[in-house]
Amino acid sequence: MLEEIIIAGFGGQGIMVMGRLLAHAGMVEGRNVSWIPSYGPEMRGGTANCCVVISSDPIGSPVVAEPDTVIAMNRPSLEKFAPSIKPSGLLIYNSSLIDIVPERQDITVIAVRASGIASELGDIRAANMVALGAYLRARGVVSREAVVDSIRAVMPKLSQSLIDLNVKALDKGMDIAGDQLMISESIS
Amino acid sequence: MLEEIIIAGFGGQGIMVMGRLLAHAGMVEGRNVSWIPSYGPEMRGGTANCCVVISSDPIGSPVVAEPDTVIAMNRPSLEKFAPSIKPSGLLIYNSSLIDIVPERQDITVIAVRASGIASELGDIRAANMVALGAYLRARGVVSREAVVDSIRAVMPKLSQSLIDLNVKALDKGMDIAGDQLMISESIS
Amino acid sequence: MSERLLMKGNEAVGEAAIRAGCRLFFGYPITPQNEIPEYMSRRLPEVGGVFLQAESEIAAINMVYGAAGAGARVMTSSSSPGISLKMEGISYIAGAELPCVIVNMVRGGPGLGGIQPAQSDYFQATKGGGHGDYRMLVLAPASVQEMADCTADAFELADKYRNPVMVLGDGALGQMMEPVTFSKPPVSVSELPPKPWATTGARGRAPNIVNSLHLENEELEKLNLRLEAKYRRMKSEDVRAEVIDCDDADVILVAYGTMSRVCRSAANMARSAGLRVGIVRPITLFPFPSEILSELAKKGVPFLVVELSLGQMVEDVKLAVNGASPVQFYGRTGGFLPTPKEILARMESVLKDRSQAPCGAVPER
Amino acid sequence: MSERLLMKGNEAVGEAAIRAGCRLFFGYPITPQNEIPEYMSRRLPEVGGVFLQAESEIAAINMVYGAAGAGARVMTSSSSPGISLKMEGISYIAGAELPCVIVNMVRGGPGLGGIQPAQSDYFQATKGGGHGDYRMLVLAPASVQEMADCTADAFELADKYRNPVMVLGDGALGQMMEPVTFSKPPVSVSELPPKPWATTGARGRAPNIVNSLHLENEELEKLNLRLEAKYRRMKSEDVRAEVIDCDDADVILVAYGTMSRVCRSAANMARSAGLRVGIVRPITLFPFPSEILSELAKKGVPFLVVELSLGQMVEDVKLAVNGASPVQFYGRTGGFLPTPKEILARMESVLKDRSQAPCGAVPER
Amino acid sequence: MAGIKVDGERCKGCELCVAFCPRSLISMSKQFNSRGYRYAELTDPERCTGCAICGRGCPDVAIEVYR
Amino acid sequence: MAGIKVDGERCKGCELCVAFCPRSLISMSKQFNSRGYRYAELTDPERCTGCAICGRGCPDVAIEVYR
Amino acid sequence: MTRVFGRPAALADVPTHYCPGCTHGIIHRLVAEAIDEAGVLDRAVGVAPVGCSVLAYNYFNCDMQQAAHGRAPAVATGIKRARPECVVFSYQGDGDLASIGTAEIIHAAARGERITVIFVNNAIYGMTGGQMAPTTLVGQKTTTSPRGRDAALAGYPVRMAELLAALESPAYIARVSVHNPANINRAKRAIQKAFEVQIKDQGFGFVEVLSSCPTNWGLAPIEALKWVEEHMIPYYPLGEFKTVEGAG
Amino acid sequence: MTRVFGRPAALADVPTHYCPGCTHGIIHRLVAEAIDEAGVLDRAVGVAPVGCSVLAYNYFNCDMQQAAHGRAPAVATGIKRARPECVVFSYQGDGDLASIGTAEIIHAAARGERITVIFVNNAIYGMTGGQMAPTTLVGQKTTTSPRGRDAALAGYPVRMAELLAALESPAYIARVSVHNPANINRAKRAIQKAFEVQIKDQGFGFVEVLSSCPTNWGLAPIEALKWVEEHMIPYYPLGEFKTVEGAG
Ligand SMILES: Cc1ncc(C[n+]2csc(CCOP(=O)(O)OP(=O)(O)O)c2C)c(N)n1
Ligand SMILES: Cc1ncc(C[n+]2csc(CCOP(=O)(O)OP(=O)(O)O)c2C)c(N)n1
Ligand code: SF4
Ligand code: SF4
Ligand code: SF4
Ligand code: SF4
Ligand code: SF4
Ligand code: SF4
Ligand SMILES: [Mg+2]
Ligand SMILES: [Mg+2]
Repeated sequence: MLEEIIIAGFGGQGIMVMGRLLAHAGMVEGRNVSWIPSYGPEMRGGTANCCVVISSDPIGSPVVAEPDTVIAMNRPSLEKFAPSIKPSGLLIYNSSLIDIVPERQDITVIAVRASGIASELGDIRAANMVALGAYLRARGVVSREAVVDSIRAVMPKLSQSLIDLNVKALDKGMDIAGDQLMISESIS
Repeated sequence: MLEEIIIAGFGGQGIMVMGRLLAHAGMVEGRNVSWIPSYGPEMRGGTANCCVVISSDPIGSPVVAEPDTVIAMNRPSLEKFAPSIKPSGLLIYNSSLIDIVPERQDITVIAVRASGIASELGDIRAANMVALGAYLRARGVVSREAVVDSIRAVMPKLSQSLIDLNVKALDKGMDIAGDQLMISESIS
Repeated sequence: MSERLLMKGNEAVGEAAIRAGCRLFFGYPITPQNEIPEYMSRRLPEVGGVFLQAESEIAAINMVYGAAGAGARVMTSSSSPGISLKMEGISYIAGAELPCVIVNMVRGGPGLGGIQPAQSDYFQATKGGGHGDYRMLVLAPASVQEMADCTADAFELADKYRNPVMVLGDGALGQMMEPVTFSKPPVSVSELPPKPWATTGARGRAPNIVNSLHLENEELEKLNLRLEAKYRRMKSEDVRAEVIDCDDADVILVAYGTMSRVCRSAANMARSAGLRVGIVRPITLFPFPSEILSELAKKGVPFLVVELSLGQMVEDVKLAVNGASPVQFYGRTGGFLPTPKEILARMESVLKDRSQAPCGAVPER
Repeated sequence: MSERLLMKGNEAVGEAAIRAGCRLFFGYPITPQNEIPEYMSRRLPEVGGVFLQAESEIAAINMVYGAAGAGARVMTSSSSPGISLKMEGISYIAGAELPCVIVNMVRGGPGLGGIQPAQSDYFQATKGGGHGDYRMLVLAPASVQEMADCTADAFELADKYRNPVMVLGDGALGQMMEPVTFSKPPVSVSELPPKPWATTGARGRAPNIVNSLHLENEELEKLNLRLEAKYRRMKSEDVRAEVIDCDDADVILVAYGTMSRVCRSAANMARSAGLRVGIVRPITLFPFPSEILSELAKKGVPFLVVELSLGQMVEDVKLAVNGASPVQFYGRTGGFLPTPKEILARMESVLKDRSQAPCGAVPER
Repeated sequence: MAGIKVDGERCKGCELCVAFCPRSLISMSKQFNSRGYRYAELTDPERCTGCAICGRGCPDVAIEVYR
Repeated sequence: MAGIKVDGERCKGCELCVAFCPRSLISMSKQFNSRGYRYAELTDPERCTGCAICGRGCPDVAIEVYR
Repeated sequence: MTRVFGRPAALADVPTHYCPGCTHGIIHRLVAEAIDEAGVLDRAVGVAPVGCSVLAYNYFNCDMQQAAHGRAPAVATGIKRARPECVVFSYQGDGDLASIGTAEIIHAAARGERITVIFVNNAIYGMTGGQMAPTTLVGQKTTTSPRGRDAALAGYPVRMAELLAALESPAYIARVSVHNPANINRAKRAIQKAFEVQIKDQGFGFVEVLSSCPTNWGLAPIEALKWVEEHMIPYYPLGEFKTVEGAG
Repeated sequence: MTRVFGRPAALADVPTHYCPGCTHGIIHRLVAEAIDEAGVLDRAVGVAPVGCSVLAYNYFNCDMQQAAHGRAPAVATGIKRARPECVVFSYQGDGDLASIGTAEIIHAAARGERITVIFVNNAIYGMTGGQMAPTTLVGQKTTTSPRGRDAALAGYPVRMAELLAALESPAYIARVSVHNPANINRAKRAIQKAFEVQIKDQGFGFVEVLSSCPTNWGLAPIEALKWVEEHMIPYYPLGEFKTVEGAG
């Protein structure tokens, strides 16, 4: 089992946390995991991305060149990373901020109104959890429980109410992905 | 033809100049020459020495380990370098400042009252030239003329009167060595 | 805490150092190692230690000199340009025979270069980028767990040899998170063996002097010979390498650190495709595992050395192999990590060259 | 002036630099190279140049960076600990592809070490003591005349390659006096080829940028590959070595600089005693004369490498020879120069080993 | 008559101009530009004096002022 | 009664004590010591006050003062 | 309508990488305006530091060199000594100039080097992610002073303008701020003077500019400017600390 | 008769390598006396510089470290932070402290490091044979300013005591001289104070001592002392530039 994921978006969209939650959940479930951020000169509002690898074997490069999955939270990220997804891979994108429709036909594509849903839930910053939920549902590499358990470890300062919000966002994302996957299955 | 010389004494006794005069004279006469000072932390009154090599072949090490000739201007220098002289080599020493008599029997030894004679000539600083004169006479590796010609090149700021004094000291040294060599020859 | 923690390599270094009894850290910010000083600035005061941000890398290494000379377990960390600035200080530390740990999270060079991972400071680390005949013991971890383990070992080895020890990582190892376990109990600082040579105040004994100046040739040569004997001892007692699947190998990959992980993926790919690939992963870069390589070379099996540089460790491999089998090189720079596929392609060409070249001939890199 | 002058090696460097069109010198005092800055401080103002004593070796090398970037022929000099401090700056100069000349009058190390001659900065000079994949072109003169000639060449080669060039001497070469002749007419500074890349003020052209930062992997790799191509070009166009009496040799001495002079005396002694001894004297240490050595090694003749260090160039010799013939090493440190007799004794033992060892085997050093 | 021209793509939405305009004539767009920032807009062009205070305070030289 | 003791082997003949002694009681030897220096000598022991000014001014701590 | 305000010629028409509201951008523009107004664009040579302004070599329309961390004054010295006809300036942050580059700035000033130094003091290491600088205020939290700077451990912040003014040689030394329009204008004037003393061969010119780092201070841009006013200026008083006869 | 003056216990009973009449010797003795009198010999750790006093590690009867050129304050910092109970001092020349080591001394002072620094200003690089130092006077001839120091080229000499006094943190800063008996006594007092502020944990103590270099100045020892008085003191005024409540 080897899952290589790139998560990308604007700085401030919680990209790094998504990745760390995934990696931590993988660790909790006994997998080999790695997480690595893109790092560079400090710049707010620039793009940021991270790579997560979850594997049953020892992990080679933590830097992912051809991901199984890309989660793109803004348009530049979609444009940059969608082409590198492996055939039959997965693309999840934040359709609230991305107005183009990805062209690739050889991958599964899930559009999630992540920012919109998060705003509706009360905090736009939870958009990352919506997208993460979608991923969990679509891929099933780690369990929802492992992710929920990891929230405290990854964000020790979060208040209970924010945790609740994040879990709600996660579940919402899972629901949406579930719906879309059903549709696409019925189409294909 | 290969002549390796160590000249040693207190700082301020004109040790370096003696060596440079010799090397320059050798160069004037078309030889390969090298001169190298001992160098170290600045310290007035410490001991100083330099090595001169004059050779018809290209010169290997400029640093002399087993000299053909040692010119010792004070006692510590004599003690340090006399033992390293090659068998049949030459030792010239400043008997004004050195009250011991060198023990080696396998070398030629010339005692020169260099400081005393220089004082008598009017400037104790010319002691080096007295010793150098002795060397010229004893070894004949470079000519008196080449040394005299080199004075201006090596000490461009010297006044004519000091040049004259130096030449006088040189000649005095040559005379003394001549006398001693005759004696030692007649003894042996 | 022997639970698994998800930590950055840089943080693992910090935690491991503290658990190894390091109570002093002197450093200066530079990407991609900033999490080390940041971690130390949070954690050291909690254990009664001192974190000091020095005015420069040079000041930091000289503070390390002072503290090491005073007998403390002490560490500094930096990345390539900052490590270059420490060269004089490292030479002094080696010359004065002081134990300390220096971490280099290598980034691309030369000059300001870039901030992505690289392995182009191998020569500097292993041959002595500073002046004079000295060596550091150099450890090259390949995972966050090893970042922790090597750091802990580094303190022990530094004290064992009274010599600076470098942990040579890279941007990827520093920035990535992986699970890490600290299984050994923390070192008790007060129970560490005493250092009778340290400058702790000359109470009831003759003064101690920490020094690397020897104006007499005899004295300086004596120091140099003592150092050489020490380096020989390192070679006989503390060489470390991981040797994987080399017995039946048609080709052996040689790589360290981050690069060795990718080679492992490539080797697995190759084995699935029926190509028998072995790996030698030096863990100590100095002392270099030359004997392991020269032993393997006797069979004439070709080596492919892969580095994130234009070819540095490859020289040590060639020196070890000494013409007994072919050695080829593949390297990427600028922050690129070669992919397993790239390496696979190179391996195939090594094998092709091999089948054509006369036995023992070494293709040019 | 094509007369013979009796000059110190350090002075010859200064005079040669000025005659090569160097009008800027930035330096800092350190024994045994002080006569270089002192000479420059006297002479440069006479030719309209600038001598500036920098606040440190680091400032000096960065002033060199600035002046070189502005298109000037510029030089700095120092000795071992001071050169270590320049490592970051040299890496920057190499990365920004600036031409300049750096003189190292090596002294004993490590640390403060001593002030007597040594050759223990060979690795630092040739493998890149600074971070990143870069190289200097390194010239190793062996006489005062060559100190002058190599310095003059250094400026030409620096401009040819837009690369730092190091003149690697030692305390003996710097301090000794020998006859020297400046036979070529002085370079006319105004007639030197223009440097269109230099920062001279962007009048009527796009701005020039002197830089070594490349945050994009692609860009940084491009720089590294361009540098590698340059170093390959050096290897094909500018290798220099003196090969003496190697045709019939039973043993070949390999030595550079001051050490090669003593080897010459030893070889002469040996020949008189009926022992056929050849000498290879690398003049460029990078690019190293590997082909000359590998060619000679084909005959299986043993090499004895002699250095004023614990063994550095010997690695390049072994890499060149690649197991084709035995390579032994003899070195002294601390400021000692081996005597011809010492070397002779070593040669005899090489020959003895040789007659016993199986062909091609390499005795350990 | 005076006015300003904001380069919406250069603007990073820092709102310094909003705070600096002595007449409070600047506010932020509802839209994002392609880099994800809301950008400055002149709300009441009639009242702009062309004093250029906004421009001089803009870290990104995204404002040109006309008079 | 007071006096000084000069360590003739330590003395480097710098003559600072000669200049510093308020009573000008110190002068230099005719002899050289083994390192080639003339050394300081107290010329008129009777008049020495033991003020130690000479000692405090000696860079080589070659003078001990008694009182 | 004519354009009464816009991009100076010396400032390249490219987007910068600075964070939103970072006053590096304002200071860049002031420097560019000073170059324009002195009419020296075609003989100006700038030196970019290591720090957030490292890419300044892309932002000025004149010849530029990128210098090693802290060494910009030495690099500028090399350029100026090689090309005395050029107008040479360095642009440096507080980590660069007041920490690692202390020796270089002090000695460039002590030599009275004919260069202009723009010193951007934002009380933090911006580029590397907000570590403590020598200029970090007592109590200020940074990633390497997580409990706030402790004077007992790290001493008091260094006032570079005052320190350099203690030297004999420098011609012009001032501290300004860009936290509001009025101060931006005053900053401009000081930067002009620092160029003028060079152009008139009067000596070394230095302007310390108090600047904001919203990102690493964790403040909105406008809050950050208030922080400059309320916290920095009381410790770092504005003014001219040294000036020569006829400067400006 | 009892001995009323002689070698302090902290000063090793060995001949020094200093030139005849070099006041390094006097300053060594004063430091040793201060250590004796404070009763801290068995917890003193000294740091020797690179310079004529490099061998100071042989001359003090306490633990010593030899530091790289200019880095003695950093080395002393490392020692003090590792062993706060030790009394740590550095002994440095003007090339060492005021040139290559500028950043280290300024930041040790700025941190208020609990160390004592003895700064021997002889306006020249003694050890290496008389090159120009940052402290070399205008017009003074040295081997690298053969026409005399030219302020237009090399700037004006640096006054380290005043420079450090411009910082907030240091506890004690003074300049003294040892060119005659009265000044030697005053120098002693200042050195004592610079140790006291450390011992009392009040902060950083610094004494600049004007010293002679007869060898490289080309003067007889006593002439050299006159030169200190007539040429150095007018440019380097003596006095206390900073002191804390209750110092000394
Ligand atoms: C020798 C060296 N040390 C450290 C660094 C890492 N580094 C990059 S920028 C920087 C500090 C920048 O801070 P500052 O000078 O205050 O500029 P700012 O980013 O705040 O504008 C540092 C330490 C480096 N590149 N080189
Ligand atoms: C890095 C380095 N640079 C230069 C030197 C050479 N060096 C030795 S002593 C010295 C200067 C000494 O001058 P100063 O500090 O004034 O002490 P003094 O000898 O005058 O007492 C220098 C530059 C060195 N050893 N190391
Ligand atoms: S020009 Fe003046 S009035 Fe007009 S928007 Fe800008 S600040 Fe406001
Ligand atoms: S100041 Fe400039 S960047 Fe900031 S919001 Fe206004 S126009 Fe945009
Ligand atoms: S103790 Fe006083 S009186 Fe006696 S010799 Fe010394 S200085 Fe003169
Ligand atoms: S002061 Fe000391 S060294 Fe100098 S002459 Fe007097 S006793 Fe001798
Ligand atoms: S990190 Fe700070 S200084 Fe750097 S660009 Fe962002 S706001 Fe400006
Ligand atoms: S060179 Fe000068 S400072 Fe050094 S010992 Fe001699 S007189 Fe003293
Ligand atoms: Mg800053
Ligand atoms: Mg000095």
